Amino acid sequence: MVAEKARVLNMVQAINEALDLALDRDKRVLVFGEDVGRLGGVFRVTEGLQAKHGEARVFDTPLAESGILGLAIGLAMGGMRPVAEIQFAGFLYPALDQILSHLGRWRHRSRGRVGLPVVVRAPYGGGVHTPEQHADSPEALLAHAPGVKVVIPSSPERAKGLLLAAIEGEDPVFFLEAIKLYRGSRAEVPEGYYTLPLGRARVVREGSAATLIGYGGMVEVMLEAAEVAAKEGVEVMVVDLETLVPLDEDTLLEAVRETGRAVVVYEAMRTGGFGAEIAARIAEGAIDYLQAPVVRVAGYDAPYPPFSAIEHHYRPSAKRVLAALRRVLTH
Amino acid sequence: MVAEKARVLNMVQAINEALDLALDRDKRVLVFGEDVGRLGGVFRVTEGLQAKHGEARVFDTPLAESGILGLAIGLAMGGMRPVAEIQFAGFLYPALDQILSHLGRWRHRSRGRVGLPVVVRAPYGGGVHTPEQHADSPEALLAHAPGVKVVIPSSPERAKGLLLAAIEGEDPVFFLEAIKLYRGSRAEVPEGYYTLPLGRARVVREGSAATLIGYGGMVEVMLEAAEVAAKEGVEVMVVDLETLVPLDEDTLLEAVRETGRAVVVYEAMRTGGFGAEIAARIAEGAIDYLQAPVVRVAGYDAPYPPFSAIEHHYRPSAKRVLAALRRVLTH
Amino acid sequence: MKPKVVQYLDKGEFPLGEGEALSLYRAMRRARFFDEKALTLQRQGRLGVYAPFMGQEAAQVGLALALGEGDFVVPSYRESAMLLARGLPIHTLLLYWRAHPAGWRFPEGVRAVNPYIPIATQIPQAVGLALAGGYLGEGWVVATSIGDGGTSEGDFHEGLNFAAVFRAPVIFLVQNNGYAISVPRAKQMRVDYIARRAEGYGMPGVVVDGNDAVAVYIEAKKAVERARKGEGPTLLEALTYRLAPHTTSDDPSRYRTREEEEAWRAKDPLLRFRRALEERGLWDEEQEGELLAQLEEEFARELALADSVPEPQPEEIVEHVYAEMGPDQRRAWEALRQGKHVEEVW
Amino acid sequence: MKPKVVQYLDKGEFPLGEGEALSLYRAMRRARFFDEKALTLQRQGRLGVYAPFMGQEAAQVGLALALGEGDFVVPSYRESAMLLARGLPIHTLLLYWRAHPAGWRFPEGVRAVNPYIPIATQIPQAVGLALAGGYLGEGWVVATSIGDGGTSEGDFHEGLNFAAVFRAPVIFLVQNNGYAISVPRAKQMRVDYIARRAEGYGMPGVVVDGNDAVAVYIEAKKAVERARKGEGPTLLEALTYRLAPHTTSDDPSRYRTREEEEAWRAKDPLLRFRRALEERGLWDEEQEGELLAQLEEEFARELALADSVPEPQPEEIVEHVYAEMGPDQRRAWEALRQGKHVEEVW
Ligand SMILES: Cc1ncc(C[n+]2csc(CCOP(=O)(O)OP(=O)(O)O)c2C)c(N)n1
Ligand SMILES: Cc1ncc(C[n+]2csc(CCOP(=O)(O)OP(=O)(O)O)c2C)c(N)n1
Ligand SMILES: [Mg+2]
Ligand SMILES: [Mg+2]
Repeated sequence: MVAEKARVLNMVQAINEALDLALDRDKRVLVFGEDVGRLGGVFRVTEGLQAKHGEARVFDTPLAESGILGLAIGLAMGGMRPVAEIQFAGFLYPALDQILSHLGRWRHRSRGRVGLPVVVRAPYGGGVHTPEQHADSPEALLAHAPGVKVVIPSSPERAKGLLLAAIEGEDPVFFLEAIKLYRGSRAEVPEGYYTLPLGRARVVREGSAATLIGYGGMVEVMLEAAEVAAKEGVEVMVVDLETLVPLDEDTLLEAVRETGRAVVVYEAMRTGGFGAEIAARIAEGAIDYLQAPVVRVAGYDAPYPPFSAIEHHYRPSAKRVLAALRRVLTH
Repeated sequence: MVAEKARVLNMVQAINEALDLALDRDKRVLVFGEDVGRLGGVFRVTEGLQAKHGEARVFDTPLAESGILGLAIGLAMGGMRPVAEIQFAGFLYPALDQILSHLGRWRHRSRGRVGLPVVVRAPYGGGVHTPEQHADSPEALLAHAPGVKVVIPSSPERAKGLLLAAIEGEDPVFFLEAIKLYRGSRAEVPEGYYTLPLGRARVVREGSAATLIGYGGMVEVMLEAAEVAAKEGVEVMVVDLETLVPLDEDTLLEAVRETGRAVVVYEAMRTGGFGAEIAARIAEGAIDYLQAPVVRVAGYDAPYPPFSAIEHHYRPSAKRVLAALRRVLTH
Repeated sequence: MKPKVVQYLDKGEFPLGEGEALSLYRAMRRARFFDEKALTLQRQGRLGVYAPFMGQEAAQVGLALALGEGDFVVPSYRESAMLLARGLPIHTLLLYWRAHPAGWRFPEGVRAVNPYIPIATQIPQAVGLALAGGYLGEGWVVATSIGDGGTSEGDFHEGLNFAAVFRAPVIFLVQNNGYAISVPRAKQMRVDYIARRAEGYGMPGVVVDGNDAVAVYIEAKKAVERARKGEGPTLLEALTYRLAPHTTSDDPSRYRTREEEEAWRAKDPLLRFRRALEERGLWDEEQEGELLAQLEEEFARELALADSVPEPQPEEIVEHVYAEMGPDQRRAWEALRQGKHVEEVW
Repeated sequence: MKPKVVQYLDKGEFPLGEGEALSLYRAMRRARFFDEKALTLQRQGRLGVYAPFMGQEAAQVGLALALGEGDFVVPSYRESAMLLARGLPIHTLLLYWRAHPAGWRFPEGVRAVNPYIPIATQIPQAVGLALAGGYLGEGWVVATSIGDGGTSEGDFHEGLNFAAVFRAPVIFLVQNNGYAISVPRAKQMRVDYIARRAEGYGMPGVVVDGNDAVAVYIEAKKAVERARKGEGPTLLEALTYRLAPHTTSDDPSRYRTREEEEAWRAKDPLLRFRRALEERGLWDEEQEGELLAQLEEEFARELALADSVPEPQPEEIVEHVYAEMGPDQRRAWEALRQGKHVEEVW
């Protein structure tokens, strides 16, 4: 599955490579969105793809997200494999009707006849002083849409393999990319084509004192907290969910049962965030093992603040994760 | 607070009366939406209001939900008190951008200068063989929108008072009305103007064996289950949340602490539904009291099925609640 | 500048071959027959909520027959006539309106997708489907349909603009029947004709007498030809009227007058077309009788077929959510298959 | 039919009073001054991401000055010039671009709302705001602004249609600067002028040379007058160009040529207007020098004011979510106020 050679890439480069490989491999793959063509995307994720694969397969759309999703759905109906980019995850909102009413329902409403292999990529999350409404984390909205999958990678090498798997798959997938990791996360990425399975959570650090659970941009935050805790002699387990839907409940529950203590970390607004679903699954499936409250570390119940001097108070930090950890450990 | 006389009304009549009183009381109140004028709404909730209050204050809009929400926001900005109807809750989706990006953010982004006293009413939920996509329960999406309130009444007299409070208030409120209750729920409703406070959960039945928690159309289902359980000698408590946001966590946790066992009931798709938030709050705030898993009874992870012969399997029933109850009681 | 309304029948023009004309009439008659039967079945409790199309047969069938075999229709909920004309079996359509899952799976080979309920969402999807045909070298044309009310939605705008920009081979049929449920045209928009919007997208906009089957058919043919030649989309507005309620749950007497209904009944597209055929000696009472007998027989057969389909099973609720069932669906499926709910089998 | 592009300056026409003309020039000059300062501050790390408007002053200021005192502007992110012309204090605008909460609370009395980031969402809101003025008997007019790119969004369509249906007193200014970030007009739409869409809504559509301050001002005045007389909305398209990057994060050399930029620089609306004033003896080098000195002084004062505003406090994050703080915000607020996070104080 994994190619031989590897080089250090950041997330932008890894995703760019995945798109390039997918375009090479399958003529039905199309890449489109606002500014993805000549400009190569506002984050340069699609840089060079139009020049290489042509304007027919990598193209700019008019500024209309519902149109972009509708176009993707229709193309997939007709047999193509569209990979659409939405410029920022907060701009998925105008497309939510297409997503909630259609993207995830066509297979069900056509009783299996019309499946939609659509991938929608969008940068999400905060931490890098983006303008107002550019730092939203809407994964919970997507996870509550029937029939779609939601994947959020935490590193370049995972991103590449997961994206290729998403494009290969038969179902619609939202692929959310933490803006903070675009250039902030660098790692060895295998060359060539490889896929990583969707629907599997990963234990990215072992530990028996407690279990930290999160995904995407929060994985490095959890690992940082775990590092600090380890210096104090406390070894905590860290779980990267990677795929939110379909959720790998088995791995999640196993990880919590092992330690009996769980902290759930996400950067969206706390109420109604996907961390609620994680906590709910734990409260049902691991109750007999729990020795402490399931604590959520999340954005506050307010919009992500566009106020750069204080925005870091909103997005969960290692310090906040450690405070939560202290709470579950001293309970 | 409560007027003297009361008559038996159904939910449609009670809400109609509330709207009529609000229009009488405050000239800034406007009622609009698709077919709310001459037709009186597809469920007749606005029947007679245009004839009485005039076409300027009760009017039809073009068929465009984002436009309706945008219009409401602008009217509220300018000092009016719009009460918009969305014909079915599943048709809120085209308006989600206005809701997520704006309705709940204006107060925050204007640092308190521009508050939006907008009420959005929409019928939701299943159980009455509506056509495809007419039975959605999108409360979790709204509850995850910053800055909005979400209210779901469970009976005519509560609906009237809560709606009048929502219209009086200074914040945007989603007011979801269970279609099943429109004509299926009848109760004594006080005459005249009265309000019931938002943000308070209610214990609607006492019991010490376990706590059933739900809202809207699920309250009668929980009460039915409680009734059956009582016949078997098991007295369970039933909590009607009524307001999902802001959530009355104190009442919720108190109710669970008293019994140590919780079943959460909602008709939306299970994953990412608002019941996850309830379970998560319990898992954090009542963990030391819990003697059993927190079990969710909800729609399955699929679209609400438009297949009338089998749709009743999707929507939680007293039978399913009882099964969940058995599980938490025998744990 | 007022767009002209394309009209043939009243002007006595009839530029159709006999075969074409008869196919068109038969398909319209068959559709009307279905609509009447469906309304009856619904009253008997043998269908669910039903959206009749009576009065709009010329628009729907005229467009459907203008398409080629490989072309697609992307219909809204009111397009049963269009679906029938595209070859959707009657029993499938009955099962659809019976809210039976078997009515949701259209047979392979039928170049039509399931009807859309959320208004206007089909518009950008139709554009994507049309472009897919180009990528795959199959060059199919797509015809999609929307009501006057639906043109107020954002998706209508986004879809038309996309179609123009990408020169997609799409025909956007607007069946302007004057009402969005109860809301009359004048409260939906401040223009006389929706086709006035076409110019703003850079595509041709054509207004036809939607109760004139010849006009719809001819103009639809032209639009299909343009699309097939790579000249892009057309907005085709058919002025028409629904002679029945919005759906079987609706009571139109609340929002329109009997006089208005009667005036439009006089313009019934089926009768107008039949009259024209009769005037030209292409149709007579006897043929009509034969056709009705055939239709009666066909319908009885198809109804029996629909009736013979077993009741759906509860576990079908969670089937076809994903290509492969996820763990959450699996758990529910196992339970439902055993006649239980998931709460009973934890 | 090609719409005509309204033009005054190049035709040598100048139907403005001296006072009006000078106010217009001064406001444009002041805006440009701000833009240049802002770009410098941004490079110094003293502002956040900034969206310059250079080149679009005539469109923005021309419209702003055509409004009356009680009228509102509903701007998008690029409308700093419009906001300045409407009386938003410079220090507030600086704080806004500094991503400081104090820049988000516009002072009472300034008839402008906060700029919109999600494209086109302002359009239906502007309609509602305009209608509110009618209900309250205050009859204000609303001017809202959008880019060429933004016209592709569904909200643009829904908003314009609502405005037409309800005859709302709104001016929709489209600043057609030829690009949506990197995407040129021809890839956004298949029409030459966006104003062609106006007819489809039943409202007047006017195209002006957006770099001709006189043309924008005069046509905006007419539109405001129509709105105030109850004649409904106008779509006013200003053909213009942004001479600077999309935002300070953008690199326009990736998608447009230096020649194109130079060609437009020659049509700089500020220089063109100044030349016209000079030709008429209404302005000279000395006056320009004086004005610049004033602007320099004003800006220094305002910058100092902005600098003097204390850093925001963490608890401001959860303030103003509701009129009264809910329990979830309260808990967070108490913690943040103590310099802690909510996790530390359970
Ligand atoms: C997004 C959305 N909003 C509202 C509805 C409810 N609804 C169903 S049909 C209809 C009116 C449609 O009118 P029109 O487009 O003219 O089509 P017609 O029914 O006249 O064929 C409405 C409001 C819906 N199905 N979808
Ligand atoms: C709904 C939405 N989608 C995407 C964006 C990202 N975005 C910001 S500006 C812009 C281009 C806007 O172009 P135009 O409307 O022409 O305005 P201009 O920037 O040229 O003034 C885009 C795509 C956004 N802010 N909102
Ligand atoms: Mg209609
Ligand atoms: Mg532009």
